[in-house]
Amino acid sequence: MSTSTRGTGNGERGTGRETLSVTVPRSLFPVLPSRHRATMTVLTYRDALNQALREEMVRDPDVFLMGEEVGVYQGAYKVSRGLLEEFGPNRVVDTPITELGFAGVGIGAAMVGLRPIIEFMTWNFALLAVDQIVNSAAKMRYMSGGQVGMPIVFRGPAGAALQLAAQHSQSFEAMYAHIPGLKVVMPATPADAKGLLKSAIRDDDPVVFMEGEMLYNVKGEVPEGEYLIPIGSAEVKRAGDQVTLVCYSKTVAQSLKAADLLEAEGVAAEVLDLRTIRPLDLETILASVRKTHRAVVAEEGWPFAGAGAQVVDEIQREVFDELDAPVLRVTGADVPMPYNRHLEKAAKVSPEKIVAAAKRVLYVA
Amino acid sequence: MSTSTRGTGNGERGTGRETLSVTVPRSLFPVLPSRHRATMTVLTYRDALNQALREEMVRDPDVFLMGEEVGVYQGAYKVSRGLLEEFGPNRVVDTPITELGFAGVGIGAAMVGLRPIIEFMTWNFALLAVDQIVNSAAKMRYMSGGQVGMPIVFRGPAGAALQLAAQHSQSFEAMYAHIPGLKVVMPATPADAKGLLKSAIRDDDPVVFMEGEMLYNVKGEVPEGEYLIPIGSAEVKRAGDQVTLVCYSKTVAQSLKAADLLEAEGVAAEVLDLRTIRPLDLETILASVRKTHRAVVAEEGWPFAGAGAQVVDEIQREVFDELDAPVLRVTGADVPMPYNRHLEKAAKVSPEKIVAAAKRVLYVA
Amino acid sequence: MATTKAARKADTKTAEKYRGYLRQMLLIRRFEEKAGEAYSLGKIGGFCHLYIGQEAVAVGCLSQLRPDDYITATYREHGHALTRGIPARQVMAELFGKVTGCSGGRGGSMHLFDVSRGFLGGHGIVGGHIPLAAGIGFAIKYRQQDRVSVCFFGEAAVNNGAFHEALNMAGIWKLPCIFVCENNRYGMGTALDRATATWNISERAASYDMSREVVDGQDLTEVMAAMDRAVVRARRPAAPTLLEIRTYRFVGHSMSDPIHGHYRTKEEVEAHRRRDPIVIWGDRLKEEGLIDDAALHAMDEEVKAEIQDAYDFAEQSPDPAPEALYEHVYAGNGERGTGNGT
Amino acid sequence: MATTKAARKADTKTAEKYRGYLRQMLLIRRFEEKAGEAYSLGKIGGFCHLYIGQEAVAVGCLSQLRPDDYITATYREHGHALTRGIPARQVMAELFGKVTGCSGGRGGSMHLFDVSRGFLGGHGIVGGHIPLAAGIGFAIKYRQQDRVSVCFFGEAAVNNGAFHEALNMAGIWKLPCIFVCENNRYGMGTALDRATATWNISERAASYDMSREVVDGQDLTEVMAAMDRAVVRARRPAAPTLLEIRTYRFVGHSMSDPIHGHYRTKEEVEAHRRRDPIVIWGDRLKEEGLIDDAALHAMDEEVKAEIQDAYDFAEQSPDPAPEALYEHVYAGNGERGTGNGT
Ligand SMILES: Cc1ncc(C[n+]2csc(CCOP(=O)(O)OP(=O)(O)O)c2C)c(N)n1
Ligand SMILES: Cc1ncc(C[n+]2csc(CCOP(=O)(O)OP(=O)(O)O)c2C)c(N)n1
Ligand SMILES: [Mg+2]
Ligand SMILES: [Mg+2]
Repeated sequence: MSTSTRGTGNGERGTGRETLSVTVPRSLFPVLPSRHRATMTVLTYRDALNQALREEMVRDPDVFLMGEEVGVYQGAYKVSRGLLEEFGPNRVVDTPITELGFAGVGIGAAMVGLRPIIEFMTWNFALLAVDQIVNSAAKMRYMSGGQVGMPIVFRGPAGAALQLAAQHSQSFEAMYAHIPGLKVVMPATPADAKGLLKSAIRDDDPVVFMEGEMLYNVKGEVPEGEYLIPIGSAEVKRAGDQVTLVCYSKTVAQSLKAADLLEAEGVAAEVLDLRTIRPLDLETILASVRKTHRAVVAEEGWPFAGAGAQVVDEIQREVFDELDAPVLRVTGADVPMPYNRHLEKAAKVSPEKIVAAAKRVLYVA
Repeated sequence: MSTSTRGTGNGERGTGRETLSVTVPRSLFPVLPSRHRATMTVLTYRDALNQALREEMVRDPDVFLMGEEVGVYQGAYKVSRGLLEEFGPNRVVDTPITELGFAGVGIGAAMVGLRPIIEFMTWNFALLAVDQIVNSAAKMRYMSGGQVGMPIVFRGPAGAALQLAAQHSQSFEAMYAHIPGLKVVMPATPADAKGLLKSAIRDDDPVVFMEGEMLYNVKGEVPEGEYLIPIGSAEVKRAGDQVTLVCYSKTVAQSLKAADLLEAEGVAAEVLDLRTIRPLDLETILASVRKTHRAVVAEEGWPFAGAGAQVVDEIQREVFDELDAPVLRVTGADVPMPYNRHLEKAAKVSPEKIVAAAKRVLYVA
Repeated sequence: MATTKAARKADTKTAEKYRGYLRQMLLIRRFEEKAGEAYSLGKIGGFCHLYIGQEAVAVGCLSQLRPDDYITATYREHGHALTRGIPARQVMAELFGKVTGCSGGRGGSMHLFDVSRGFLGGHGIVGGHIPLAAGIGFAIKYRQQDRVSVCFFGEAAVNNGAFHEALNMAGIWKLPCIFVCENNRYGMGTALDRATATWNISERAASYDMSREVVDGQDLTEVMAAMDRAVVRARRPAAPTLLEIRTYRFVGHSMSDPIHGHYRTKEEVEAHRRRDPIVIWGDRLKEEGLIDDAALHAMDEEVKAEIQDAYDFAEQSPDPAPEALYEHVYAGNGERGTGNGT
Repeated sequence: MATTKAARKADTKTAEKYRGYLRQMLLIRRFEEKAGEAYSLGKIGGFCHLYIGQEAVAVGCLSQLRPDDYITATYREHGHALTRGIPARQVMAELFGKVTGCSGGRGGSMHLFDVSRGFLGGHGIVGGHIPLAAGIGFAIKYRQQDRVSVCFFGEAAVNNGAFHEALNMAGIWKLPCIFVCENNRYGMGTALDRATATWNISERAASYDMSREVVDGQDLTEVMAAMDRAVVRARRPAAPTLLEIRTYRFVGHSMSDPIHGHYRTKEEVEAHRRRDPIVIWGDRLKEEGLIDDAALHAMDEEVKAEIQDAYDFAEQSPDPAPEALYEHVYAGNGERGTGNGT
């Protein structure tokens, strides 16, 4: 199949680390999914994930899915729909509400070579499992002197949906991306969701895979069959040369909208979707900023030491002399999420806020 | 007592938030502890903390200390030495090894107005309690519409000591500072340890108080009796006008050493101790950088989205045109901590690494 | 004779009380029905977990408490909040996210708070509030009070480490806590026996040196009696109790979950609906001549009117001002109450 | 007669085995003594938790396993590692942080690993490895193998949520796990009864529908017998067991903790030292004529020589190369083994 040569590299066993150093030629990354020559189907983000899970479970009998309500209930967000019926209860395992415990069970299974996919109903609840993810999964290979691999994926929806209030609306990618030993992936489109989840499952390192709760119903073209996107590769989702809008997950659509709005005002914005937070695709980021000389980073989470702060740090360090303005950030408000719908809206990133930041770095506002 | 008027403000009940906006006159912050006019005693950092605990427990019967080995054992690092004998087992409470549980017990007690001090034997183990700290403590006031306050301190040693390997050598301040609703304090000297712990205990918000495991034996002059340092105030520990070394906790001594080395090469470095990570004392940081036009941020933790990334973000945004070079960071190596002593040393921040970074921003290397 | 008169007066008082419990259960039922309706109309957002079928648990347990006791609960806490006396207006307004809500519109359905009534949330992390309840119990003991800390949670929470750690500490320290496990047989779509190694949850109390009881949660009388015993144990000198109260939720887990389907059959739900706690208690009152159909009908009408009023109030109440976004993140920044009650 | 000869041969084999256990216990004892010495000399850094007094637990339990079974343990795992067959040289070198150590010098005392022997750490977070052991049991079941996952932990870990969550899952799913609680009565300075609501830890197994036993951990015979029963239960069809093995640590919690002081008296320690597992087993062998003083002495000398050799080896081994710092953070970056055994 024509896409089968695309974006392997990192997805194959034993080559995980290479994404940190290997330079992937830009030409391997189509700017728009529609340029793929594989057969395309329009799928929701949810179904693209479901397809990735199914394909990988067919491909490798060591892959199994475990978490709350993934089986009988068909997934709290229906991402695992049909999998219990297809693969049976040994490979689609419903758990008690014990995030710490079943994260640890997955890690233990990975220690002896299975390839678990641990679903957190949402990443908010994974706070209970942070010890296992950070102290066990991220450390195992290193502290065993390279003897014990950790081919595990932790996945589930991240960020705010609608009016779920303070405990259910959080974005924790910065927390996990802070940790050496982990990779952090956050796809924004159905095609990326499929291609990246497949790579994550084949990766030999622990991957924190954060889905957008509000993205599950988003539709897009998805290549059928084997389709792998290397972990650690950003993608320019829209080309432009006056300002770079760095974004990921939910802020990608918002940035694309912002680019439309900016275009209407005569500004050509480049929309750069990080797709992977750790390892960062610095080369792609810097190439864009070298062209535009201005950047805005948009992320859903809180400002203090968010993933965007790292992006800013890297940009100002690496291309200081190329910058015509400080890099600005658009983030979620620095408050616990309020329930009230108007307050919630005010707390969230919006295309308008991105436009405003872009104008500031362009000194047109 | 002459120091009793110094640095109140935030320490008093009900005024916590003010540190986020109130501007504290610089003159309130003596550059060197020896300039205090209060009676001084030379104490270790450990004993300064012990004194703060004792004084606050005498002052307010609602204050109690809870954690593993704080009582009978006199504290794993002896910070609570003598307190069980003085205050009895109701106020110095040994717990089972249940970080999630006793953090929650403290939060529950704070919900009804007690002022718990929860000791984590080290912050590595607090990963088990992240859910309670983030989902309960940091959210309670907000999600109850301001009804339920959260006057609690979580404290314990942070960062690496010597050869404790991957699971016992971690710095998590970035993780907590990311969370609105929390304050994060990291004193570097005995005097700061006392003055900040007292303020933290009197604060009406949850304070993450991180001590340096390697600092406990450090000695310094400490004002006797009432001595409060407002949360949210940085301090220039050494004045200089050619480069600002932003640091906190263990990197303060390293930065002072680096400043000595730089001085020998004719460079006047300003050493700026953040003391509080959240809220950041931005004004003091910017004032320094406006003077020096160059900055290096040194932190013990990992680079990706560390607290230093936020400092860089703020500096480049607020004083972009004042900067003569990109802001550089010196951090712990981006690896789990190895056990071997040489590897460990290579992984850690050192004065030499800070000097090297300073020279780069000065374009002298 | 004076004695007879006093006895009759006591009876009247008891009758009044008993009818009051019926009214409380009805209030919950009608409130929840209305909330479901409002949710479908988009007036309530987020998650909304109804309490229909479990009313006797909240009403029976809270009937045994004093005003100065403390309560913590899950996201399925509308019933507990109403029973504790938070006006339906304030609860409904909170569900609508309005500034007049009991949490000022910030918390919503899952985070109802009223410090003045010792109602300390409304928590969304399964098991997460159990240590908080132990901590409240710790504070009671610390202050040498004779209050009680009551914690409501679902049966799925007993598998969580937070439950284990909290009950162990309550057991060692003999805290004045009552842990009320509302065993409605399902945690979302997971049946008890698929998630819990032991079928008899109350037996886990043995691990914590704690008294325990299994209670029929559809029968208000049973709930009140068991809770009475637990409260006696919890007031000084304190000892904790684990109550496993067996009940059933007549509706879906939350508004997005159908009543039956993947994880339970229509037949099962209908069989359980036949043991409606309101009907059981209403019939008892009728049998004992404490109420008749007309009075019952009148009570229902009154309750419905109260709920309609709450609905109107919620709808007409204003949203929080935009500046409210940054209030209450930290202290000294727009408190509305006195902060923590003591 | 052929039968007698076979019987005698079997006896000789058994005798050999029994003497082997004695040697293993002695090896641990001498290793730990040497490690303590090396620590005082600054050759070993970090934390170092000795196993002196508990030797019969590791030796008795591991004697019942097959080479393809899996083991996880705490930071107090030198004894388990040695008994499982990791050469003393490699264990000592790891304590010295040398590249020849069983974890390449990266793990140190708390993180001993040897995938080739199914020895999967050496974990530093109290309770943290119990879910891992359940996961290894899960993998065994997933692959329909008849292996066993054995997990060693201290009695203080049973209060932790990780223990509860893991045992509950092992109970529901009937995993081939043996949870060995080494109850040495103290978690650092905290006596069992100050941290655990129930004195009898094994009873907690009831919460998880799990078999349980209380075992005298100073008596190797008892440990072997109980472990044998547990292994039988764990091999197919699988059922988990919680073994509470009562023992005592004759030394401080770690090198910085005095043998007695704040939390236990000299008298208490001395009383327990009188039940030295090595002496008890040695005496039994002597009684049964399987060893005499001279042979015992010779064995001890041989063991000491082995330990001295390990020490010398460790000392002479090189440190990891500086580049090693960045190796093994991720896969494909300097693996030394095959990765996970299957
Ligand atoms: C730690 C955590 N994991 C998952 C969830 C999602 N969740 C919300 S309610 C629920 C089921 C809880 O069941 P139970 O405790 O029996 O209470 P019930 O809903 O039946 O009242 C789940 C899984 C959560 N809120 N918290
Ligand atoms: C979660 C966690 N909290 C605290 C510690 C510090 N700590 C290390 S060992 C220990 C005592 C453990 O006692 P026990 O489980 O009985 O094992 P033992 O040391 O007696 O073998 C403590 C508190 C830790 N390692 N992990
Ligand atoms: Mg339930
Ligand atoms: Mg112990």
